[in-house]
Amino acid sequence: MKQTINLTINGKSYSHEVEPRLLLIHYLREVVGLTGAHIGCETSICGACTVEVDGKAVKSCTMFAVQADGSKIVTVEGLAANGSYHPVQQAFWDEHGAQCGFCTPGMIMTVKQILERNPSPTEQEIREGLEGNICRCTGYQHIVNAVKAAAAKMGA
Amino acid sequence: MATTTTKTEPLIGKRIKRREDPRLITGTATYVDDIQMPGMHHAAIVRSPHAAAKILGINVKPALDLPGVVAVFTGEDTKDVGPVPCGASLPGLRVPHHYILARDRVYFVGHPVAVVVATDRYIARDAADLVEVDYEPLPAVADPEKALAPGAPAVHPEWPDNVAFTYHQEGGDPDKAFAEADVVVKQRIVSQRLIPSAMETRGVVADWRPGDKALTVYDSTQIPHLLRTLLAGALGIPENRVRVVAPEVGGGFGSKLNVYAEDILMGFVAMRIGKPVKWIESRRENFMCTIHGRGHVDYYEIAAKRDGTVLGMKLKLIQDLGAYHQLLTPAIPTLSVLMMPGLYRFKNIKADIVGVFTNCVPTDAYRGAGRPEATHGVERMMDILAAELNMDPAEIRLRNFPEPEEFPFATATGLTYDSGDYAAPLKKALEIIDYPRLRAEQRLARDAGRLMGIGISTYGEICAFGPSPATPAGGWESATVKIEPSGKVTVMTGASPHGQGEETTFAQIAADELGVSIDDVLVLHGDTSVVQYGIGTFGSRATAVGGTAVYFALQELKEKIKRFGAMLLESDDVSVTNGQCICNRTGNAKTLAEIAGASYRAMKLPPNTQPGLVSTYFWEPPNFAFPFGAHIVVTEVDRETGDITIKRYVAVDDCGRIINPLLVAGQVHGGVVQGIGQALCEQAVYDENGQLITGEFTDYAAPRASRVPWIETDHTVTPSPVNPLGVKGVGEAGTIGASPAVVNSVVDALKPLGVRHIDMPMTPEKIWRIINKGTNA
Amino acid sequence: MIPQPFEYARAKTLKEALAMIADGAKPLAGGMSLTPLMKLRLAAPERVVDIARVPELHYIREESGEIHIGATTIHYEVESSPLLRAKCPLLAETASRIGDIQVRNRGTIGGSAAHADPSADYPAALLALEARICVVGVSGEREIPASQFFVDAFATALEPGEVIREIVVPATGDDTGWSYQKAAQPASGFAIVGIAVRLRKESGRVALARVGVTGVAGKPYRAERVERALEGSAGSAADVQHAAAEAAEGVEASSDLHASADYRKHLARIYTMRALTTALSRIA
Amino acid sequence: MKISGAHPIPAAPERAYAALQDPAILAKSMPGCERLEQTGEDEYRMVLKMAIASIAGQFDGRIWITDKNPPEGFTLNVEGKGKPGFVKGSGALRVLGNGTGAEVRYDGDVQVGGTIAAVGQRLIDTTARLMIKRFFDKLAEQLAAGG
Repeated sequence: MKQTINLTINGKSYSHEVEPRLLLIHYLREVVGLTGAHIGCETSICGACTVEVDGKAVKSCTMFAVQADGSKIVTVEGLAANGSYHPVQQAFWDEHGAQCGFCTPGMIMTVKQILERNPSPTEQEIREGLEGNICRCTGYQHIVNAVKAAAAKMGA
Repeated sequence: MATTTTKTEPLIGKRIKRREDPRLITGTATYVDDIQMPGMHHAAIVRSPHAAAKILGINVKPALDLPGVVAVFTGEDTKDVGPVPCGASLPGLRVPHHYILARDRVYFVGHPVAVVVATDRYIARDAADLVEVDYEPLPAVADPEKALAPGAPAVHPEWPDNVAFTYHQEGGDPDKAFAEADVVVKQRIVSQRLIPSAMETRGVVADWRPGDKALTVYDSTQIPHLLRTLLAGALGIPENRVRVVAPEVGGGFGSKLNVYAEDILMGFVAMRIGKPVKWIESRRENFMCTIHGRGHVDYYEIAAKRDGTVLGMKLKLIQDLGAYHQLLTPAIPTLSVLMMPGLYRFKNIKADIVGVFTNCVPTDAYRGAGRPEATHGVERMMDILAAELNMDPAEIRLRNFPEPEEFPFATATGLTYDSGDYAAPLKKALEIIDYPRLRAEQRLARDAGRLMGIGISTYGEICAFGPSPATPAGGWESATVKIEPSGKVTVMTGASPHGQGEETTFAQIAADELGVSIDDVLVLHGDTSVVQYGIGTFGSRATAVGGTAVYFALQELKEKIKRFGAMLLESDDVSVTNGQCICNRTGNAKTLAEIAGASYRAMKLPPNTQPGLVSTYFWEPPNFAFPFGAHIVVTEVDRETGDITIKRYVAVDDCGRIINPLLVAGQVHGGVVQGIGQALCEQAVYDENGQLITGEFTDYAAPRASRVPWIETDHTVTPSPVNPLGVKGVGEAGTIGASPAVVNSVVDALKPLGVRHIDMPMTPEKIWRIINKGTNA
Repeated sequence: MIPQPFEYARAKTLKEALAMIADGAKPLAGGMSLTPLMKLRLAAPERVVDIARVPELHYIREESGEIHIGATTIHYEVESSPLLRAKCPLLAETASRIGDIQVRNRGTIGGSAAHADPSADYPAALLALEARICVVGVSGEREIPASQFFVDAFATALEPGEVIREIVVPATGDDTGWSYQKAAQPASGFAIVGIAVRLRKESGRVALARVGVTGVAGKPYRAERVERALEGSAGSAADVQHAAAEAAEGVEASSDLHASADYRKHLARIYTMRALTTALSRIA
Repeated sequence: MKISGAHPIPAAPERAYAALQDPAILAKSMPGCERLEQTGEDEYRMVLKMAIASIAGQFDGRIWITDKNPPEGFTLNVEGKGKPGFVKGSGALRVLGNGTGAEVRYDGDVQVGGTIAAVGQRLIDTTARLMIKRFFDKLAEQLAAGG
């Protein structure tokens, strides 16, 4: 039986009737049309589906849309403001943090959370912070550089 | 009209930020699963839970009865479609008929048995559970050596010995070399099965237009044009009515250099239901049904003189092929044989490959494709020889490299190495890591009871695939460069990138050749109805072959620009520079936009010149290119737990001339980490009944950020003479160099315990057992 | 990976939640255990009650020398709680080692305990802390000591209709040393071995030693032999080594792709030694 | 996967041997057994609802007994399938006297396929042993109660 959910995504209000079993990632991608977050592993390991729900980075493939009813969601599409990229996005570009780009939106959302909680992380803290995100292309080094660059910029 | 411009700085060699990134960092790129179409249906595939079984019956009715389900197809429906193609040919190769859906028998876990088509992804998934398949399980064999043993279950009953092919290659006089050797060392070396696991799984959207009798297929592929040709053949549609689009592709590593049953199946389904259909591979399917890499059991012998000079090498290579041949499956181990001498003067070689069928998913090209296995073998053997002779591993390598003046260097396997100074990266790496100090530190560590190791690998690789006679489907690459009427530059490449950044590197090449701003260049790829026929991105070929095609297309285009420029400037001495055509005598110039405008308006044409500024070039490489390098790894082993920590990783690569150092570094990092993954933690494990027990990322350990070291990169530059850009290739180098460097380091750490070899992956438990028993458990 | 259909309701109050649970609904909080199983179709509850926003289940507070943690408190809140970091750092440290940032942002302490995964991190700490699990059903409340709560793999002392309300742990002082040490499975991050230690010294002797072990066997357990061996000793390196040797004695260890039973038992000893050593070094 | 172990049974070996082949007792002992019906000599059909915490799955299977050697032992063969996958196995059971009662030693080989094989790696061993333990505990309970 479908249920109505009301939520705010990237500052806009949405209301939809959804099946309880509809995963948040499918809701965002297929109902709302925000395809930035991706499905990478389906087992809550890879983090490609990471979005922010009420200020917390979560894996949207392991959450039902109905659980997000009433929440504020931010996806990678909602980060750029006033025509300029979020510092984390900009750093991923500057430091070549993306190759195939599939993990990138989830990475960016996780990095945003890492830096919100620890504005100047060490390399080790960055690497541990990325435990829930797999990148198969970059070997992580340029991602680590991007996090450092974003931290420097946001702290400045 | 004369215009003045400031000289543009050359872009080749610069750290240019990627052109493709704005869409990736904003989440607005379009991957296959992002495609929505009116009326689009969804497919789910019913797969075998058995590694070997007879299909006694299939009842599709319960699935068909589910509201929202529009069709269910089985092997009976698709028997005249296909087969899944094998593009490799070897003498006497046994090629099983590879139906796109199983008919009366399944051969591996995940084998597609039926496809359910529904209006909704969720309904399709529900319906897949409702298809009832009656199996009679049969004995299965998942290990290639067990498959060769007498009495093993036959994967294909028609070939009870499970041998798909044997292949023999010899160079020089190996028997004489071994007879004359002072020392012979032997070792069995396993390169385990790996799962490529691109972060984007495969996916297909197929759209059939009955009115046009035309099929459009959006496919996460590395080879859109080859896929189009083979899809057209498999589906019986004229090739010119098939369009393949590779949209944004989320990584491939070779796993998307293929034509899969599902590619053909979705075309079939779209034609049958007359509606677009989407299939997105689940991660489990990706692990079970997309090709795996490696799968070698190698028996090496090398012969040498007491001073460490190598004389000969023998290799018996057992390749686990899996149940079928995918596009290149049987060809991959032949690349291992070509690469087996590594960077050394092995003048006498003998290799025998046995390709073995097992009840597993097929193996095929995975980052390095045959060369990592070979390099791992030779680099391990060089260390084993060094240990046997009590020589330093760096010294034994330096002793056996050909000298720079010996290039082009002919190998005993029939290759001609293009250019090289193999000692240079090793010496540089030794210097960076301060080798003598490091060895001293190691002595102190050992005295203190610590297990510290230093591992070296000096790798070479065959890349820039390749001369067409040596590749199954042509080894050239194509490029079209157009200057639009407004002066903007469009490059269309037949190479189809999936993360490598060719939109940037090819734009750098074009911008430099024409002297225009990189912002005026757009690189297009991946759509067979937009781009001229091409081969694709794999085998570290995109820049060396595809980039060279762009370069030559630009040369032709520049000639044409000059003809128009000469006409407009009324001069017979003009050159193209800084986005202009300039009269070398007067300094008068016309901008590219002015020339392009004139060429398209065509009020007046130079003699024997067509209107417009377009040039297409298909470049056939005369040889492969052969990058090389040296990696040095420092590890420490926790004696109590067997945990391995990589303390330092130095990679000095020589990939010829570098177009974009930022992107080259990215390729090296990524490649190294996949090599570290193989060395330390990645393995596709089938149990003895052929069940894949590493079925998800919860058990298949892809390296995480916290497990990989900082990688210190540096380069030597030995331009390739094979192409005018002087580039060699770097996509696979890291992977090839890494695994032997890491294993050599850990073996070195355990050397005081008498350890001489460890097979991958070097899991903590394996190391702990070795420490406690001094043997390779 | 798509779950089977189910009915969903969000409980606003504990009472509402209990009524639904009594009626057969499966409680769902963060969903880090249940949702993956549902996606694999290894679990298919017909009805799910979302208890994540029940206010009576969400708090961390100190009461008479003990800290009460509401069942739906997420791992991140435990990890970062100033109260827990000051007065029950073992639990905060354990929470910080669970999964990854995103998992810790959703997963709850009650959910983890109720799921009783034999490789979960929390049970080790709950055992070492001698925590009490307060469970509630329509017929009332009861308290279960952690040592009796984890019955077997994925099996707890929860009766049908019951749900965890809160977990109570002791507030510890400067005289207490603690440590959670873990060998993580390289793919999933679950504990191959996880050792939680809580120690107190009095006049130079180990007065109290509590050691919780997860990952090693089919259920988490207290390594009582280690505790007995250490208590009363000076806590010297030799004492620690001697005691840690008992960490997996008499235990039937699990075996899987990532670690054989032998290796698990060996790691239990090594990690117990390391956890004890760290805990002793942390006693002020 | 190899499974072996031993469990005490509070009954004489002959009694234990008989109980291990008594459908009524087996049905009560098998964790989650919904139905057990005899389909032939030493052959049974069983419907088993496995429920371990949140994990639930129904298996439909066949059990048959071979190599009977009363009262010392027999071979138990099992084959079952359900949505989570399939299970196939056979094991030798030996009933030994241990003074006051009997001890059953088992030594078998189990094949698992489907989802449980692909993702259940870390759980199979633990779960199998848990199920066996529950089985023998229930069996012992019934024999102790004179069942």
